Amino acid sequence: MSSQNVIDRPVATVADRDARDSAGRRAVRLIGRYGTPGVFVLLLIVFGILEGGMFFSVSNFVNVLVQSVIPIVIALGLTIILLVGEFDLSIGYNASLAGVLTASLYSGPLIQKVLVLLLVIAVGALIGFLNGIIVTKLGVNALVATLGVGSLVVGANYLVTRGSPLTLKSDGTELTNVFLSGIGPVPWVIIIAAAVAVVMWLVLNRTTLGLEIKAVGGNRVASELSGIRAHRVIIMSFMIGGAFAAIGGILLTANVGSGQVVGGDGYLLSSFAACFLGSAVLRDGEFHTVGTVVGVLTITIGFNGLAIYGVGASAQFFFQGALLIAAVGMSTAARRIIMGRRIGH
Amino acid sequence: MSSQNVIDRPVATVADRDARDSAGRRAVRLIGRYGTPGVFVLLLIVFGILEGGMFFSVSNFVNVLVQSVIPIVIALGLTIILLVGEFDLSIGYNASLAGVLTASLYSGPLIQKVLVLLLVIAVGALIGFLNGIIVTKLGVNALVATLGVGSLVVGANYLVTRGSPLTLKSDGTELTNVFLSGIGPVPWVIIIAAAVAVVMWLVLNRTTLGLEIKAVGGNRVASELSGIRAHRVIIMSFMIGGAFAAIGGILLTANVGSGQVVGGDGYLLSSFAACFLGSAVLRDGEFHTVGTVVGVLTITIGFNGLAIYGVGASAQFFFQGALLIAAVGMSTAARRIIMGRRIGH
Amino acid sequence: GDEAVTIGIVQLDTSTIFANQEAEAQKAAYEALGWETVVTNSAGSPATAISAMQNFVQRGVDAIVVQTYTSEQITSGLAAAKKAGIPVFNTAGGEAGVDMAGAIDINLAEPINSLVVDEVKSGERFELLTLVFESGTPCRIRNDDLLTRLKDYPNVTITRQDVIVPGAQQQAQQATSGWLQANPETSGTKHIIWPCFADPAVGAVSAEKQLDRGPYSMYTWDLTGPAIEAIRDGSMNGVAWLDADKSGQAIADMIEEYFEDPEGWEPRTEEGPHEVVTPDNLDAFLEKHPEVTAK
Amino acid sequence: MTDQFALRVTDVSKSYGRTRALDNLNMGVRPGEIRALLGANGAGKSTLIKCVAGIISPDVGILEVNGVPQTKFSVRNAVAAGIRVAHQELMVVGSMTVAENLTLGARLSATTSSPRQRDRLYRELFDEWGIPFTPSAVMRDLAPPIQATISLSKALVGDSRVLLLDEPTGALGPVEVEGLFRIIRRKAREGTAVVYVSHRLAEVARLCSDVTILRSGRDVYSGEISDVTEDELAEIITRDHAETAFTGGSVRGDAVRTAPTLATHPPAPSRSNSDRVVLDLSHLVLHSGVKDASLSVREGEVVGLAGLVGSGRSELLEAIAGVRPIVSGEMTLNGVQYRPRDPYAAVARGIIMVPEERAAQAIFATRDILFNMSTSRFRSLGRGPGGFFSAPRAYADRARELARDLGLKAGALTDDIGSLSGGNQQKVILGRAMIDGLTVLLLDEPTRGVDVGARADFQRQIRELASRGVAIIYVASELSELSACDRIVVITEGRTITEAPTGVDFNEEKLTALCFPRSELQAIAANSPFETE
Ligand SMILES: Nc1ncnc2c1ncn2[C@@H]1O[C@H](COP(=O)(O)OP(=O)(O)OP(=O)(O)O)[C@@H](O)[C@H]1O
Ligand SMILES: Nc1ncnc2c1ncn2[C@@H]1O[C@H](COP(=O)(O)OP(=O)(O)OP(=O)(O)O)[C@@H](O)[C@H]1O
Ligand SMILES: [Mg+2]
Ligand SMILES: [Mg+2]
Repeated sequence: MSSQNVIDRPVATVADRDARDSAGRRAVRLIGRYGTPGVFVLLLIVFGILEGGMFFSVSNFVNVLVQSVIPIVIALGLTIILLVGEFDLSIGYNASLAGVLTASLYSGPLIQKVLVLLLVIAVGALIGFLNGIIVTKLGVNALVATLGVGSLVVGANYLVTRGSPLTLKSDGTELTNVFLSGIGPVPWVIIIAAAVAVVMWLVLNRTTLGLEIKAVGGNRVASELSGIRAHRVIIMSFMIGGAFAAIGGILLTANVGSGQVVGGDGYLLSSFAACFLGSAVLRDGEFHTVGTVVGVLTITIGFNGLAIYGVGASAQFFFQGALLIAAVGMSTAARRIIMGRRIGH
Repeated sequence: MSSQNVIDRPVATVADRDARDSAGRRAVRLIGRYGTPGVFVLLLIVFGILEGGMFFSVSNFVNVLVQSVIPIVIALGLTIILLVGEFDLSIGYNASLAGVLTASLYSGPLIQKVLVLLLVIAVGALIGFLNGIIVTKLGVNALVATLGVGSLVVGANYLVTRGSPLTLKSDGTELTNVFLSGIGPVPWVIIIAAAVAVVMWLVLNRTTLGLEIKAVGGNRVASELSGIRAHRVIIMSFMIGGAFAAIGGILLTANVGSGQVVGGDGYLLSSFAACFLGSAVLRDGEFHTVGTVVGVLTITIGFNGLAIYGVGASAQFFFQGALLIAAVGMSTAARRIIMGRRIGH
Repeated sequence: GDEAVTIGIVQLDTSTIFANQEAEAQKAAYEALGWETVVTNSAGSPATAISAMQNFVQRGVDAIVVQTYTSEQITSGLAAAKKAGIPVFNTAGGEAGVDMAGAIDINLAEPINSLVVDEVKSGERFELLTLVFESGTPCRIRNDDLLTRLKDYPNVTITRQDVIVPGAQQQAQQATSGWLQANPETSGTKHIIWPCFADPAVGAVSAEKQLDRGPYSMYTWDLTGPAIEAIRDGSMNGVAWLDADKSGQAIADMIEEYFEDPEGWEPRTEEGPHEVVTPDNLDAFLEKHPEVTAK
Repeated sequence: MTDQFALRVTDVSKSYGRTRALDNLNMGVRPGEIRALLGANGAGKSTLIKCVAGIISPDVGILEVNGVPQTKFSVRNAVAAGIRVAHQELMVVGSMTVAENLTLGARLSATTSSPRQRDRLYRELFDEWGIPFTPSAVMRDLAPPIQATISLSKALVGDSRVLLLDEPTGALGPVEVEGLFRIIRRKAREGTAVVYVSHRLAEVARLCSDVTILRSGRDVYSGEISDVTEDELAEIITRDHAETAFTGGSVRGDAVRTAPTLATHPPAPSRSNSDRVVLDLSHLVLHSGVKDASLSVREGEVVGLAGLVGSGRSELLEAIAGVRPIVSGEMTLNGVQYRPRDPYAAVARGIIMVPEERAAQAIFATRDILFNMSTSRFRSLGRGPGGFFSAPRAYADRARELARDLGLKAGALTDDIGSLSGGNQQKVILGRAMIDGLTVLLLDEPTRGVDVGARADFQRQIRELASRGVAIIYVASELSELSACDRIVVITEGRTITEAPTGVDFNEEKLTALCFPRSELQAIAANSPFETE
């Protein structure tokens, strides 16, 4: 991959930056730049027409946001891992484990509860650390390493649960309340998610680590020759990603009121899709915070609309597939047209 | 990845080939080359000691081979896709669909049955074609593209089955017999699988396509500059992979005598694991036919041994995780030492 | 829907057989009453189920039917429905209670497990293999019920093997063949296989066939086409058949009854209409229910 | 020579977005002619070659081969028309064997389908070249130069009407170059029309009969090589360079006018007046490449490292930069023992390397100039404890200074690195290397693929750095470049054997001779295949 980028990317963006450019190309570029947002708006319009008030209501708006919270948190974690040029198949299992751990441990005096949450997040980070070590020190391909670690995590999960879901202790209500109560119509979770997103944005855009992550992801060797400790950076990224997955798992338990053995597994593919949808937002195929958030919202709105409209199960699968391919395809293809067919694509 | 290869190329394996190479380094290289086979033998010994005759019996030997057949076929398909430098999340769903299609259509005069099987395989290839087109022409990342297509496939599956398994028609016995009868103690499926493996080996090692697949996977730009039509090669690879998944699905139905709605889904991760285990066989981290077969056998033997021993779910997960990390990690780490270079990995 | 009554069904997933059949049956029943139906597939994830319920609340359905999930799995979903004053019914999720207006129990643990007890009463030595998908509520309920029933039968050695979805079938196949290798034919010892739903059952049967062992007694759920064949050739001895149509009708009736007088409503749980099909009653059963093979 | 053109390009234009890579270009090559195609980085040479090769199609223009207009542009058609191309990029697949790689090339040099005959052709070619032919070797196990020759051989094998070579000698050493020239001359005699792209004017003067010079896509000069001197060529190539000097425009890109300082400096012919040894290596041995290297660099000294390609120069630099572990031997930095665990440790001590492969090892292709210049000082300029927070403004200010000092030719710091020519990209990399407390600068082939104009600038920068007291080790395969060094150390087969005279006494032939292992010298004398280790 990267070897191709080395050849195409630069010029691509030269072309992209182009000011004195034909209207047609500019149109295409708009599609390229705004593929995902385009689909996003499109969905709003379509569902708006089909479902009117049902869809366009404050409550449904809040509803969509609430449903986006968990995927946003997990997808943001994955974003940083993708940015550093790696991949993580274990985040879903990681979230599941965090969920059951929370359910089994969260109780007692407030201080203890806080410690429990911190512990759970630490475990998530630890899993990330394990991934990072295996990827950097052993040099195992990230897909295999994280698949392996993921497998260990599932094993641990089974040790904790024997496979049956764990109910949150009776005194765990304030955890479930982050979903049920809040400021006015806005549940706490939305505020939490917003905070998490801001933190991630700051990490990526206002800290040296963020720059180093982009550097390592951009050209591993060049970054190391610049004196950046790529191994550390990669391990850090995996740890942050793991911690975010754990937070997602905690929220999952808060949402469901119990720790589900496989509760978080499903988030792997969806956050992954969200990240790529996001990479088609504004910047040219680069992963970033805003993009990921938009990506998640696009997916959630799509499913929310479908659910409200009430299409059959098979239709839901079709829509999901189409949505993914359309949004990502539109922007990548458009970008391709701008650059003209080239070697390496 | 490739950007790193670009770096490693000159020196790494020059040392590798150096005749006047220290015994220590040669030992390390052996480990690198024989990571998975080593684990494989280790398993045989351990289970042999623990379970003796139960494990080391002709019947169990055949049994293990039979259980390996379907994963081998599917994993071989994935191997070719990995070799060309892409990935396919849809093979599992592809196999499931093929299974239910077979169950619902396989009956009537022999000629019709043959046509049905060909049709099912064609459908599998078609799904691969769809993946290939979206990846090459739309330029969508393979993981996203195949995730989307996979979702479409599930939808189709659900249309066919409405979610309930389909029984093989009463005249479908010769299909089920490929598992139950054969030459002496050797069921037909084993022979079929062997044939499939040979075909794959020939395709990869004795045809121009095979060469082009390796070329595109190894250095996309160079191969396109050499006049190879990378798009075609990639699409072909996806089609072959899809066709193999379909064959796997057919065998699945033959095995259980009915088309299970999600029967094939589970094979995605396991074949993926098998391919990477295989990449730690003999060749330095490359995917190849023999390796994939060994990879599948290693996993199957492991699970078979554990099942005989009667350990719980968690132990099985731990086993799979450890297996992956150990086998692949061993060989990559070894290669790293030999490379004598500290950066780029 | 405005004046037309709309029911939102949260389907467990699209791969669990009884979930599909039961959802279909419900739809039919509601349509018969001139009601609308909206189905969402929760893909086995409680969080998705909750989202689905919240979406139904947004749509303003008149009642929600949740498959399988127990009330503690979908707390905030139930809360959302409660706020909107929408009754939530449940099939296969255990007892109805404070936040569940009503439930049809279609797990059918008792009818099958009692058959197992009948067989092991004889006092001979038994090797029993349970293939359990613990995270699936029906499986868990069935397995817990079995264990309590077999507590006082020391002559039964239980080997538990877990399976997960997807891949339950091949896992069951591997687990079963391993178990068969580990427990060879020995006089005086009988084998029983107890898969908690259709997929592992199918896997177990093919493992038996592969090793040319048995067929041993096998008790399981979900009367599918393959299962009928298995009963006929003796590789299954007792399979629970949920009368999906009747149970769909039952939940419909329950909801209709609720609408007549929401205030005076008392939460209640009914057992799903079912039959246990054995080699002996198979033909008679098929006589009585031609629709089973028609499907 | 016939008047019939073997290859004729008429009014060909090609644009990438705004970039006009080719602009109404005209060129004709006759059979038996070896035409040099020269031009600054980004002039359009490779684009033209890709057009002729059928890899990209021009927007407008006519392309004739032996008077036959090529209508449908495709690699296959080009090959069918007898066109053979060696591209700038290395055309090999590392994971495959040499034989497999050559089979891939087969469709490009489609002279024969029978493997045996192909094998024979290649053997003959490599014999003529004087290089051992090892079909069974896995490509990535071979040294870079060997790989390059195999990549080239695909275009050279068999017959051809038109032969296009895009910077073929970039990765080759003297031996390989000599052999290559032999082959090219032979093919020309056989009536092949050759187009030869290079930035090495000395080579061009030796090899080529005619010359065409491109500037921003236009042909600005055509004629016989004998009519122009090297200096004239250089002058035409660099005249009013397409790009405008970097004007210290703010990060946002609005141009602020400030005169470039350093770029206008005359080359400072300094001899370092300090005798303080900064870096000293004694009997260094590495796992591969370096077998016994000793050398020391003084403050403000530029030490040239001369050696054949594959002699282990990169390895030596990499060991100093902390990239490679040391098997045995000693390194001292300012008198204290120095054994970097990784490049980070080296950079922390002010030792940094400008690597050989710009695209693969130095460029962040998707990022802008600012980012590319700053990666080495993210933390050192960062704010907060341990430079935790990034300091965009500080980065920008520093980058602007450096850009000015280096005479970087670019619009704004926010422009994409890919919009720069090779030479200016290299200046950005140099700017990155100019970290605070820079003590030792390691330059590996810093001018590879960089045009003559940019080279001159670049050499001035190096001098300036030295005059500030930085110790510099300079590796260049084009030995003539080393003439400006204070000292030249010769390394052969991983062993530093001797020093060579510089400055006025510099003699390229002598130096070249010194670089060869004795065995190889004899081999060359006998002009028969020789052994490489
Ligand atoms: N694939 C591409 N997309 C967009 N622009 C390109 C592409 N390839 C080259 N260009 C632009 O076209 C112009 C000519 O590029 P080309 O590679 O032909 O120059 P060159 O003469 O080969 O330079 P060098 O001597 O450095 O190889 C440059 O401005 C370059 O940025
Ligand atoms: N003919 C050869 N065959 C195989 N390996 C070789 C050959 N020549 C050199 N090598 C190996 O290649 C490596 C040196 O390549 P490298 O290019 O880094 O050296 P260099 O002197 O820096 O030349 P370059 O100008 O290419 O950088 C060493 O490991 C050396 O052992
Ligand atoms: Mg060029
Ligand atoms: Mg070098």
